[in-house]
Amino acid sequence: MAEVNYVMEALKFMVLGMGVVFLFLFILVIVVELQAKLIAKYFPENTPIKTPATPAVDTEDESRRVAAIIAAVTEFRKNKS
Amino acid sequence: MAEVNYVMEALKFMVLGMGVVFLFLFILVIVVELQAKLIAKYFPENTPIKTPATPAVDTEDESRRVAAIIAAVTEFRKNKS
Amino acid sequence: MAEVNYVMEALKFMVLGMGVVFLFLFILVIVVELQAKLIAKYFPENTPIKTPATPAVDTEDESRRVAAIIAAVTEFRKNKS
Amino acid sequence: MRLKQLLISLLFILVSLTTMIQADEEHKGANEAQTTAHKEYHPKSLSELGVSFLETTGIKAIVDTNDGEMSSDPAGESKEHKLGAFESSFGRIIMILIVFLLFYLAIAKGFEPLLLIPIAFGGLLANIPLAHMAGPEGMLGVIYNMGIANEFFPLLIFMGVGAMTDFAPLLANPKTALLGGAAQFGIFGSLVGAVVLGFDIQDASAISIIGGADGPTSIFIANRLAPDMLGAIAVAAYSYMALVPVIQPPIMRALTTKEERQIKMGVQRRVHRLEKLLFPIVVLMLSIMILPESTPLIGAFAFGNFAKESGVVDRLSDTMQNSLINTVTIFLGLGVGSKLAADKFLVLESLGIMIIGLLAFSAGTAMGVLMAKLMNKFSKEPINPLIGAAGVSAVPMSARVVSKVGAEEKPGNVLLMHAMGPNVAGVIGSAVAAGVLLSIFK
Amino acid sequence: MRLKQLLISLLFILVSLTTMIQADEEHKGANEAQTTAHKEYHPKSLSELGVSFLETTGIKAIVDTNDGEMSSDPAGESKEHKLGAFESSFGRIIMILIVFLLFYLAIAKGFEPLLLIPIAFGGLLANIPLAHMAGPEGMLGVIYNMGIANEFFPLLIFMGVGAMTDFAPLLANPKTALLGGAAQFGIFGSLVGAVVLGFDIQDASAISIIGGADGPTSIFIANRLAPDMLGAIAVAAYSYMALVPVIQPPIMRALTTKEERQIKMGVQRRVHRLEKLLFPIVVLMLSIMILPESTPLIGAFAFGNFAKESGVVDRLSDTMQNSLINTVTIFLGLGVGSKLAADKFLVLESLGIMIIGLLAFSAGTAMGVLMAKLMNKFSKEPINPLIGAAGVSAVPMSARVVSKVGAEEKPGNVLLMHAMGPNVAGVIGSAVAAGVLLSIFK
Amino acid sequence: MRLKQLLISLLFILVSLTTMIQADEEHKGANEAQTTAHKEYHPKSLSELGVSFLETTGIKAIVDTNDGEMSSDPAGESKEHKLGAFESSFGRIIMILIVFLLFYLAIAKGFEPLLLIPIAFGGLLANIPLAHMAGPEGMLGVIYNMGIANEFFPLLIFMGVGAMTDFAPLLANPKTALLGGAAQFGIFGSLVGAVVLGFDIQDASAISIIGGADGPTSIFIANRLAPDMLGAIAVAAYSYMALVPVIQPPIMRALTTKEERQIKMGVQRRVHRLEKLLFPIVVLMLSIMILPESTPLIGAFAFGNFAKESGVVDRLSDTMQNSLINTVTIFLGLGVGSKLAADKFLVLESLGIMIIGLLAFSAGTAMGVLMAKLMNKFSKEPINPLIGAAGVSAVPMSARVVSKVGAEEKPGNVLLMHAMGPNVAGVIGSAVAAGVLLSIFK
Ligand code: NA
Ligand code: NA
Ligand code: NA
Repeated sequence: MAEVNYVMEALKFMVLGMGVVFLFLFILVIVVELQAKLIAKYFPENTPIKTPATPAVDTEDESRRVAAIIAAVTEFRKNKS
Repeated sequence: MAEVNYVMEALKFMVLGMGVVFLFLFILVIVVELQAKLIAKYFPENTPIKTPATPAVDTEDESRRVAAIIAAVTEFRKNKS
Repeated sequence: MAEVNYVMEALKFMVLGMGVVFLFLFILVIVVELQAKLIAKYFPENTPIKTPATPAVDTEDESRRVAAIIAAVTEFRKNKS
Repeated sequence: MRLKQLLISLLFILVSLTTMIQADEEHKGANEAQTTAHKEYHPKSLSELGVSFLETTGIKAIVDTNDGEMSSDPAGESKEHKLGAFESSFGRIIMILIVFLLFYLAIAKGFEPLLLIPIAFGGLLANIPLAHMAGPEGMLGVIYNMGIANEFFPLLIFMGVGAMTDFAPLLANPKTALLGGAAQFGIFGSLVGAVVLGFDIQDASAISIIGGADGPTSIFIANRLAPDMLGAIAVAAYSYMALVPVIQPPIMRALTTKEERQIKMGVQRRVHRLEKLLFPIVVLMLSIMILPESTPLIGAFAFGNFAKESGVVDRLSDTMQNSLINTVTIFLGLGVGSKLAADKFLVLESLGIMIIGLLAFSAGTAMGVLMAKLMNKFSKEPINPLIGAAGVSAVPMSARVVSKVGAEEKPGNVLLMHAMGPNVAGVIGSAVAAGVLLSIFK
Repeated sequence: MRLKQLLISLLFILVSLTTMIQADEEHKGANEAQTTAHKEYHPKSLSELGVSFLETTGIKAIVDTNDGEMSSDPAGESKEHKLGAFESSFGRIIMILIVFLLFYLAIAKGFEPLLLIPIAFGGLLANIPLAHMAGPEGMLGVIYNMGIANEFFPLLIFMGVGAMTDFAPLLANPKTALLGGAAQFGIFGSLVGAVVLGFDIQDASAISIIGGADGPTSIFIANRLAPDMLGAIAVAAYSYMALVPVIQPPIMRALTTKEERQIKMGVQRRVHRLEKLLFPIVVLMLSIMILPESTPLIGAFAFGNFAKESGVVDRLSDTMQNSLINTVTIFLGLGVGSKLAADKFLVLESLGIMIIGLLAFSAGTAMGVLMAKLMNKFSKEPINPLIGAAGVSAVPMSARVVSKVGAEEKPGNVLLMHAMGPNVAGVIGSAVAAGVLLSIFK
Repeated sequence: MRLKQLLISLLFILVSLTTMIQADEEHKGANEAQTTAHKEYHPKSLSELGVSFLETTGIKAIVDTNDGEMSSDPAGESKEHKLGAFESSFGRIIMILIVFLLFYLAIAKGFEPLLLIPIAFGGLLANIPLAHMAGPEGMLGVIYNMGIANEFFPLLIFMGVGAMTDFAPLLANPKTALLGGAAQFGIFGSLVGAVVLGFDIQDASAISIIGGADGPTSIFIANRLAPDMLGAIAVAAYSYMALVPVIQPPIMRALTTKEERQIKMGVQRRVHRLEKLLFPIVVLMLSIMILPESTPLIGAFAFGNFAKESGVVDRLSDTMQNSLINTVTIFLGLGVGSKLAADKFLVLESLGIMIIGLLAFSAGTAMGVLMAKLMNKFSKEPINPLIGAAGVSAVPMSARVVSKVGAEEKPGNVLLMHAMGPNVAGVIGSAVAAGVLLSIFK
């Protein structure tokens, strides 16, 4: 069995690897461009997809933050008068 | 050995299951009502249980939040004058 | 083999243990004092070490907080006028 | 200046490393035995390399139905089998389409996205050919073994849900808890239905818990009684929970008169803080005495609730309600999704599970409403029968549905807080029912 | 419209599923061997079912002391034994009462709730009959094996504590570190005491670490030297830490004169940022050179502190101080609680541990104060002997106690920052002491 | 009053405990077999104790090169060997100096501190003599086995990065994705270089992924193909990512003319939300069809991105971007650091890895720029060749470098958003390249 020339092998890997990477990205570019066209055609306005109300569990957290801010402003108003 | 009538078995499970669920909730209702009465009697005011100061590790966090709010108000005050 | 006097052993542990603890802390004190002197000598100003800008991923978070504060102040300004 | 820095560093590293050229020899000797043995690499021509690459593409794996690919299972080889032609080709495609449908429902229709998106994405990953992501060394398999096989994740979710739940509405009007009991008919009625459809009685029990309308409870039980059906059961449970606003109203209207639906309920009394603090302990003590099998679920739930109501460990309670439950939700979803692999999901049983799930929600709703009608007959204070529908749990969705239907019938009639009582009682009721089933099959 | 949606979805799923009725056959064949084998179900009459249900209630398990129930252990069967009559009945009840006492102390009295609530709740769950939650497949057992058996959780806690600790007060006045050394007499004094009480010398060492007044250190060492006593040691450690404001003041007053207690200490110098940055590295290097056995603890602590002081990884340091330490605290508490099962906790040793723990805190406080008196004699700058009491650590509780006692003696005398020096030095001192004990029993 | 409390509690516990003095006997019997067997303790004189203590100091372990200490490995004894003289003495010291250098670079120079600080600290802990922190029972070993050996942590990081990434710049100008392809020449060019340097072809492949300039990808692949080199590969990858602002500009300037560098690019079109939502799915579907081996990486990344773009699971997406990724970053760093133990890192291979890493970044940059020049020739809209350099990824560092160099050449020319396209494409490109290498060595 002849000795393996590993540099040769590595060069083959390079051809395969760069080939697959480019192939992948090339198809990706085509699909993405096609998709952009389709979306522009069928969903012309940029207000897509209803966003449902955020889940209930979040609101309390939100309200706490708001409360902190209100408190700050109240505090300030009090200090001024 | 006769063939098992599994529908019959499932119906038995239903009797047992609904029975236990109701028994559980029924006892729960009684205990909770009793508890409410006892609490109303022995802890009439609704200011129970001392809340000890929040643990030390929290304070820094808290103070940062306060600092942010103070900064906001200061900023505003500066902008106004 | 004579019976072991474990209280004696525990006392020996105490000598060893307290000895090592004090040795450790004693060396620590010396090193730390030396270090303080060296730093005071070579880095006289207390503005050491550049702090590189916080990583990119953080900024958005930061800006949200700022936004909240700005909103609070704006809100307050609006309410007043 | 930065360049100088770079050069100095490299120099330093270089010097360090060269010091040990001789040391390296020593290492080589010692290390000889333990170096990772690489498979020997056999050189290939470029075209051979290309062909062997094409052999590993996903397209080839899907088109070639007879490539001997194995299924994946977190439990490893003992649970794996050679994929059939359908399972390794059209099966995957159908599953990917079902996943896309779930994405659509979650995003555009707001169907329980917090769980359906991770589950569906896990399903997508599980159906990738050759990648074996659901195998014991794949990401989904690792997650599954970390917290689903041992039921840890559903319990953590339940702990977080406990920390989010406020029992004040139930404590203000305890007898509405019975409505949360009646709705468990959804479980036991559909158990009978599943047996009629031909399911083995243990599988039927696992499926019927869908009627409890609590995701973690369903996953917990499915994992114990019928792990192969976990994917279909979880998807059915969360899908129907999302469909509560569609399924419940017609049933609620069919079983009540207009007068009943217009009944006003009084203002709830204020609940003492001590009552809320003691409640999780009371529930847990009861389940210890009556039904220890239900204590993993009720214990986790009670812990979360107790931590919140204690008021002294807000750091922990906040963590349970936020970063912890969020992290676990991601993992739970992905892990459950691993059971959406075509070879596990695309079986006739899944169709049966979907049908029974619908039956279960309907039966639970109906029985809850009927029980409320009955209670209204015998109660001093009026009870609007609509609130019985909230007994199926699906917290807080079904309570909101009740409130909405009530407000439609009589503007200004706010039933929300009254419906929250049966709603949270339904969680406890389902956990008790689950305990009964576990104790039967123990 | 939503209904339409529902119907379409169901139709889609139905169609998908029916495509594979034929495919199903294929699956059945392949799957045959690997389907979960259910235990065969034997039909029962309704009364049989009822009786067998009653057999599984918790009340029955507690009343029937001779039912052959096994204990649970995260390590599995090899560490389990048949429960004795007392362990399976009154034992559980007593433990549940103790748990309630701990709840009361944590909530109403503010005793270290962040750890006592999870520990006590874990204890409650561990004492549930039949549920085996502390077994290898129960929730507590899963947690225990995940992070306590391998000492991972105490180290993560220590990392978080490191990220929360500010060494500036110690760096401003380094020689106060010696006070943190003297207080370690609490460890070694109580070691002698424990041996006198009859404990095996290794167990005595594990117990004595309570005197270090650091929870994670105690858990770490208990797990290495005497895992069976982990529950009692952790409960004692945290209980007495909570009792620091009760235990320390009388001892502090008894050992000092009024004049000493009124000593004022100067303003601390400003500490350079570089000193703080280098400090964790210095401590770690020292422990590497002198006592590698202490490096897991000191390493984790130093990492947290270094991450914080570096100022460039605030994301990570914040996580260590918040979501990570909170999550781990929940798990650590529940896992430690698993050792509060009656068969593990209700042994005479626990009583001894409680007594020694009190002794340890007292001895540490006394020696810290005496050492401070001594230092005051020989120091140029005056040292208020009270700050020696902070050397036991229990950060930051004991430093606050010192400050409070000092302010009572002389209003306006703020000792807090001066007490923080010995306080944080006490953490290092205990870790060193722990390393010494580990190196002896290695 | 508090004292009273204390006394009552103690009394209560005392009473409880004494009830079972008799019960204790029963326990003793049952427990006999399962008590932890302590090693018998042999009494020592004080000087013996002192000597045996000195035997366990770190100084002694470092000075005595022939003490038979074993190396540590998370995989346990089968991968451990007796440490050589160099490995157990100077080797440790050199590694600790390297760790200090990394600290300096991370803190004072801002080199990727989020990862280099945990990695370097892990390296420090791994080089502690006698403590075996990188062994299967040490903290680092526990972490390694928890999430690195099974590649879970790099995938979680990738998921978080996905949730942080905005693909709008790429979608606005898709063909710039090809630049992210060209830059992968950094991987394959350095693969050839590594083979020339004498590395085994599988090791060479593992090393070459440094050229992908993505930390998680590098760690993932290193773990699969050459786990022994994981430490050096991770350190090289993150170090050179930090050096991107030093390495890239000279290469960029050398390969472009001043006119080219001054090219202005137009304003990017607005991207529809649906495009962003579908993009992760499209990428994943492509990788399923072409290269299933890349799907663990791309799947995790796509999941994070999809969760973010869905807009309905912000709770989960926030968790991925914050507490989850932060926690995992801490663990990943510490775990990778375990491979910086002297016996693993101080081998000639590490020097080679450092050299190849530099080569890889340079080659990738060069090819990206050249490709951009070529595209500029054939494109209708002008393309500034500088943006090709961003194709190596190192998100978002290299895009910023491009923008900075561009602005220096022509003030007011903002290339940032244009560079972000190739930048994020480079992440995908590297994952694809990684998949190709995995498929070869499968
Ligand atoms: Na329910
Ligand atoms: Na201490
Ligand atoms: Na890349």
